[in-house]
Amino acid sequence: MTSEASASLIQDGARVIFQRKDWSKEATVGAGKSLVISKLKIKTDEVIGLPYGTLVELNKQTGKFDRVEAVEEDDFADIEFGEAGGDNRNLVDTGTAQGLSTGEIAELKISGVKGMELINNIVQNSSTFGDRQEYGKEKYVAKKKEKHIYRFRILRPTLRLACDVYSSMKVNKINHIRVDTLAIMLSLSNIQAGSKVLVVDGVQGLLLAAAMERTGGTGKIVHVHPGPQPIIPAYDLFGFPDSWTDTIHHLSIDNLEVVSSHVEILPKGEESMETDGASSDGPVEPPLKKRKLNALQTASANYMKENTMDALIMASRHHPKSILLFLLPFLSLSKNFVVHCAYREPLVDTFQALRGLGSVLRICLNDTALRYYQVLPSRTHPENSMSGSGGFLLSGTTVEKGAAAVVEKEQESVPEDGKEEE
Amino acid sequence: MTSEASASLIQDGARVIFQRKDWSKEATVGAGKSLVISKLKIKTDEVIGLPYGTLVELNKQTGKFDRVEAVEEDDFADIEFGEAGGDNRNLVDTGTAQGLSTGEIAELKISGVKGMELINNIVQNSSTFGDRQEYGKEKYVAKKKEKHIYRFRILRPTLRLACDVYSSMKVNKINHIRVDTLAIMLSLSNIQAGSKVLVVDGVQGLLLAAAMERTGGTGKIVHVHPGPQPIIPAYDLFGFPDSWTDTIHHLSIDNLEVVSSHVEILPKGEESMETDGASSDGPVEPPLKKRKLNALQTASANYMKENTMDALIMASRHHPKSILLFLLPFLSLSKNFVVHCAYREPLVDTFQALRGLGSVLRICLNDTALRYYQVLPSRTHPENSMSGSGGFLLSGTTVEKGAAAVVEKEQESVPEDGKEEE
Amino acid sequence: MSFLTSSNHPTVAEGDTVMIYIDYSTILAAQIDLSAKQSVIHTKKGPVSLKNLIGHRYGTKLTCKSGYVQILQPTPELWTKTLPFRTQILYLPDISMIVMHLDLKPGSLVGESGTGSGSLSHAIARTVAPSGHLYTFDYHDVRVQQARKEVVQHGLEDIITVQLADVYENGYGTLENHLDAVMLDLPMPWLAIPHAKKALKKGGSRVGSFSPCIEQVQRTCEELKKHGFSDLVTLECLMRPLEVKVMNMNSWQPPEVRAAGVDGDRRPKTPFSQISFSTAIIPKEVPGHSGFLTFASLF
Amino acid sequence: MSFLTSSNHPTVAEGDTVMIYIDYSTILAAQIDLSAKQSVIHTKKGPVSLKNLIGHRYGTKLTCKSGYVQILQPTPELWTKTLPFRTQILYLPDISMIVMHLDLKPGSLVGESGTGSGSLSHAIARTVAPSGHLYTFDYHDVRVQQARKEVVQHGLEDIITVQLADVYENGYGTLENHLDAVMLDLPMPWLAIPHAKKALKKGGSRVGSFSPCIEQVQRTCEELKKHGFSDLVTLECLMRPLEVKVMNMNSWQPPEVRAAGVDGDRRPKTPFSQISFSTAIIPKEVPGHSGFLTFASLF
Repeated sequence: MTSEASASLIQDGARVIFQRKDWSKEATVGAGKSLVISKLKIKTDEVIGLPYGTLVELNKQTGKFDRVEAVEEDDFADIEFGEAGGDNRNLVDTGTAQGLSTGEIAELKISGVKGMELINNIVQNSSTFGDRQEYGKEKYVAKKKEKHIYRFRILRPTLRLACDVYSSMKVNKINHIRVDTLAIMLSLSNIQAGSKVLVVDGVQGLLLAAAMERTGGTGKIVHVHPGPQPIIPAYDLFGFPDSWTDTIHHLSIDNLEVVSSHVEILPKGEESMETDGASSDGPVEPPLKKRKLNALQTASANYMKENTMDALIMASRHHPKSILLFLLPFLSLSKNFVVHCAYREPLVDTFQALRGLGSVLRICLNDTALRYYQVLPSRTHPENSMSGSGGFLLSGTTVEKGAAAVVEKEQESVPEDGKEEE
Repeated sequence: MTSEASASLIQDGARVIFQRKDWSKEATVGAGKSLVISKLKIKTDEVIGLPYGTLVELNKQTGKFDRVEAVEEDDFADIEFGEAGGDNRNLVDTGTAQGLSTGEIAELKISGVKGMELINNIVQNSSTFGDRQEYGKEKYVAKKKEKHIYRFRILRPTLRLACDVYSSMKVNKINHIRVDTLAIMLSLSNIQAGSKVLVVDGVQGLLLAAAMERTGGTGKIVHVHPGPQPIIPAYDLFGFPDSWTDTIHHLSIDNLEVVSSHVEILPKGEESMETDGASSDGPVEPPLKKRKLNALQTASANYMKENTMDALIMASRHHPKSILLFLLPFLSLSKNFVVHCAYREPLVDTFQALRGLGSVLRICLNDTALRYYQVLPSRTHPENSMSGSGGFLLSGTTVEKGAAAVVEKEQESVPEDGKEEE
Repeated sequence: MSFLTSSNHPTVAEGDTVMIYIDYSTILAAQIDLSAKQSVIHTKKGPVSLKNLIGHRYGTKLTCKSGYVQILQPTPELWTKTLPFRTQILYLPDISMIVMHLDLKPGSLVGESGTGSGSLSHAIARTVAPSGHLYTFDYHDVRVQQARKEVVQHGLEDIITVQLADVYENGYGTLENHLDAVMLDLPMPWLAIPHAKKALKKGGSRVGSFSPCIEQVQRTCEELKKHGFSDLVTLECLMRPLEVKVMNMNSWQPPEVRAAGVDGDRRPKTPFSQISFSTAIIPKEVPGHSGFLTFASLF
Repeated sequence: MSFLTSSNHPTVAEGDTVMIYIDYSTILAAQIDLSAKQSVIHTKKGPVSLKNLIGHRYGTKLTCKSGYVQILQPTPELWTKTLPFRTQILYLPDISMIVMHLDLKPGSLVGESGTGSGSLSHAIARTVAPSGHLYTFDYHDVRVQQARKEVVQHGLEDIITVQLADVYENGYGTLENHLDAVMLDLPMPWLAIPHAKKALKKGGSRVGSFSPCIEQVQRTCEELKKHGFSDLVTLECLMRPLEVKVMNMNSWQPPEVRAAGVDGDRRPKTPFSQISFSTAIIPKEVPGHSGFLTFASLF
């Protein structure tokens, strides 16, 4: 976050987040760019020059944003909640308690009444609101708010906000990764400025964005993508500088095998010749193959062949076992990997495969739980619904396989070696 | 709970629960009976004639119980907790903060100092206690209490207390059934006075006890037990009247197949002859077999052959699928079954098998979570550790298989039938 | 038929409450009443004439215009899913824990306030019948009238007494040293605690309270201690439904596996094979909180 | 070696902090210091001479008297497992959420109070390095001295400044409109909020607070609102380890299966077969609560 004044104003071309409680949306700011909110297409260029953090409310009459002043979520000046334990003894929910008809509400909306005002109007006209128990009142207001308020705060993208964008509507696209699972992945993988990170990302580029945010363009990222082309809208929503983006090597999973030492890469254009080596009687040695690749894929593959990586993070719809086993040798020693999966069974499989390797330590399978609270005077309680699962995490640390390189002197004096094959 | 005065006093021969916070133990009261608490064997006859609910404390010097007055858990008169947010700024945990040595504490104990007194003593002598943050203080006191206090309340057995008895020390013996999973099983199975209940109990008789508690000796229970003999200490700890116990038919799972219509039961003593029917080309019809059984097992098997049941509850170490599929036809229509398993995979298997049957409705697999709270002035929070799992529950309702028995008149007039084979 | 009857393959009779299972998410309750004008229930599977069901076994199928529905015996759990909401109601996990933690069984004498929509009342009645009794109190006249009507329709009139009363002010009427357990589901449970104490037997009776907010729990616990209740415990119980599904995942095949590919000497066209597994999926959104349950004993 | 170095197959050098992995439940941290008298660590696998490790790659095995140990590079997560406790410390799930919710990244300027055992400080330093900075404050002199020593040992002296100060009274020293984020892990966080506000940049900076008790959270939220912080969120994050196991269960065989038994015409002696499956078991007891995390923005 720079402290320059100009940087705190929204620039033409900026990627921003329109944040509402429990619901956020990304957008590009600029001429010709727009944002769709409940079927209304709103031009985004009018927010250029506003400071980040500005609150706006969609005026459904004009189809434009109005600037509004900050109002605390629970400041419904005209709504008497009273203390927890309000009396509902006179309430009968007949389904007809709402004083304003749907038509009347629509009229209010069309006449340009602002969200909060509208809610207060509805509440004032509800014949039962005063009788409702606190709990019922909250739910009532929340329902009304959800329906009628289109108030947003315009923010710079962060990982936290990117998770918000995906968490409600598009969570299946990111395999149910949740803000807490992503946070833990970034801790366990020890990604930091300067890290060389191997990212297998089948989750819209969210992991790629996370690796980039935490390396700040100072590291190297090899991005293995599940399709022929990288599809990374979650990465794009950050609007990272081009110089940072240049630190990424993209490699399609379809070409992943070329990084194996048994495959020779041919620049595209030369003739591809598959040679199937005759299998001998001894331990099966995979045959040397040749694969043609375009220049970018060749560069990515060669980078992997020539470097060892500092961290591996992975989340995709592919079964993780074979990919992880194949990629582990590309990590340096004493480095960490973290694999996310929406289901536990594939990670149980993978766990069992790792246990036998001898080259992985601290193999852990974890589940996480995330619970939000409403904290309001006399009305504090956990939120009434919660995310069922943020997926499961399998993590571990690479170590040298095979015999010990160092022996305590007291025992035997063995020449220092430490140079077994990786 | 009867309201006669004598019934509120502990009788010779009574089954009681010695309840401590988070830790309870069952015992039989009477001459020659004893209870083992931290390697001390304490005679139980001295509590005869005390009212239920009496608080006693084990005097480790005399090896006997002393009656004590009720003291609220958090009434440590001499311990200054202060409000949450006490200051720990001067605290350094050096590991040597405890003022009394282990030897001194042992001395205090031997000199007969009572638990609370002892803790206050330790606390007064701890050089860091006053500096500890609220959180640390609580943990400190809890640790001390756990170690030094042997205070119990003597109670009548209830299902809730039976769960307490098993929950801490012997939870693996009851397959990790938790008070909430047992509670939900009893709701979903709709067991009530007069119910005929089929109980498959590989959990020390806990389900059997639950079925008995909720039928109150007015129903019938068929108890399928996993070994040759019923092992039901959790049932025994209730001390149900003999007349109630007579409503149980025990049947070993080893003999379960005899309730099949393809098996003929021979009273023991007659010669057993296994006849293997020649298998025909048509749909495989299992051969009629003969099995000899003792009188009790014969009675149990015949009861099942002659009756349909109102509810089925099951928890054992056996894979539930084959047993459940075999037993379902013994339930009446529109009745409920609930199966508990410590693992989810066997219930997933069973779920899939049920889905294809056509004779089971509302098949549900559920997981439960149970969380306890510390509620104290300014120190309210969820408990710092919780049970990981109470197991999984698979439930459903039996319905008629096959074509509809009733057709809406408006459609066609079909003779009322409703008598398909069960 | 009554909620309490237990007989082999019972059949639908005049006066019964029947549960009509439409589909996984829809179950309807209906009263078989030949004198009623409205004897047809309209469902998404088509109309169901209630008269038509009489004499048929519970658990039977009924063919309708579009598919079929199934007729189930009423249980407190099904009633909870179908009852006409008059207030926020209690659901299965909390109800089950209440019945368990109040040590209820046949013969128990229980007080409940408020009656609300009667969701808990039915579960209590099932457990304490036939020799026990539930005295349930509500301040609200319409709710009391409705609950009384349902108690009769469901054959529970010997088990449940519904009373119109303000327990904050007037407590549990004439009940004194009489109840084995009292359950409070009130906005201000602390106001009812002295009254509950009076109505409860001494020597091990139980009290329970359900509150959505932690501040209510704090005041309730304080008041319980003040009035000499002991062994306080506060808990939350949640149930999560799991969806059983068969999943398919692509499994990338490393070069050595593909080199030894199945189709002769040719490398398979796709580097993927399929792995299939059964799993139990936790839904995207699950219940996160209903309320806190507090229980205590009175000796 | 520094906690921050990233190089291929680095080797152990004089001055490094190394992590010695003994077994699943035991990891030790050790400082490679040739000048120190005490250069042998005693483990249950036998003694480990630290000098002996120099020049060997991290990730290597060391054969000891009884078995072997493994030498790992230090990370904030390993440090959290091995650090000398001076206070109740923060663990992985909460630390991860704090770093995420404070929007930390390379370059962030962060305030922390109190320093405590420095568990969180290391994770913050890793994330904000090399261009960011952590100003961490503690009231307690001994803790400050110890933290300063560790900061130097761990090569973090350019990233972390440890200051002795009472933030309740004196706030964040001379820092004004300077910080991108402030984290409060204090018994009375509400007292530090006005000071945090002063130290934070306006226009979207973040504040976080960790408290075990809900009453602390309530006061903190009130105070945050009073001082104009917005977008408050309070949450709990828990992590449960799962044990991967292969289970065997007896499967009872119904009569028709046994009649068609495999061993000729004879019925098998036992009515059971074995079913084996892999599963992930939740341990009997799991973390139930560490604390509540509250976050808010300052615009």
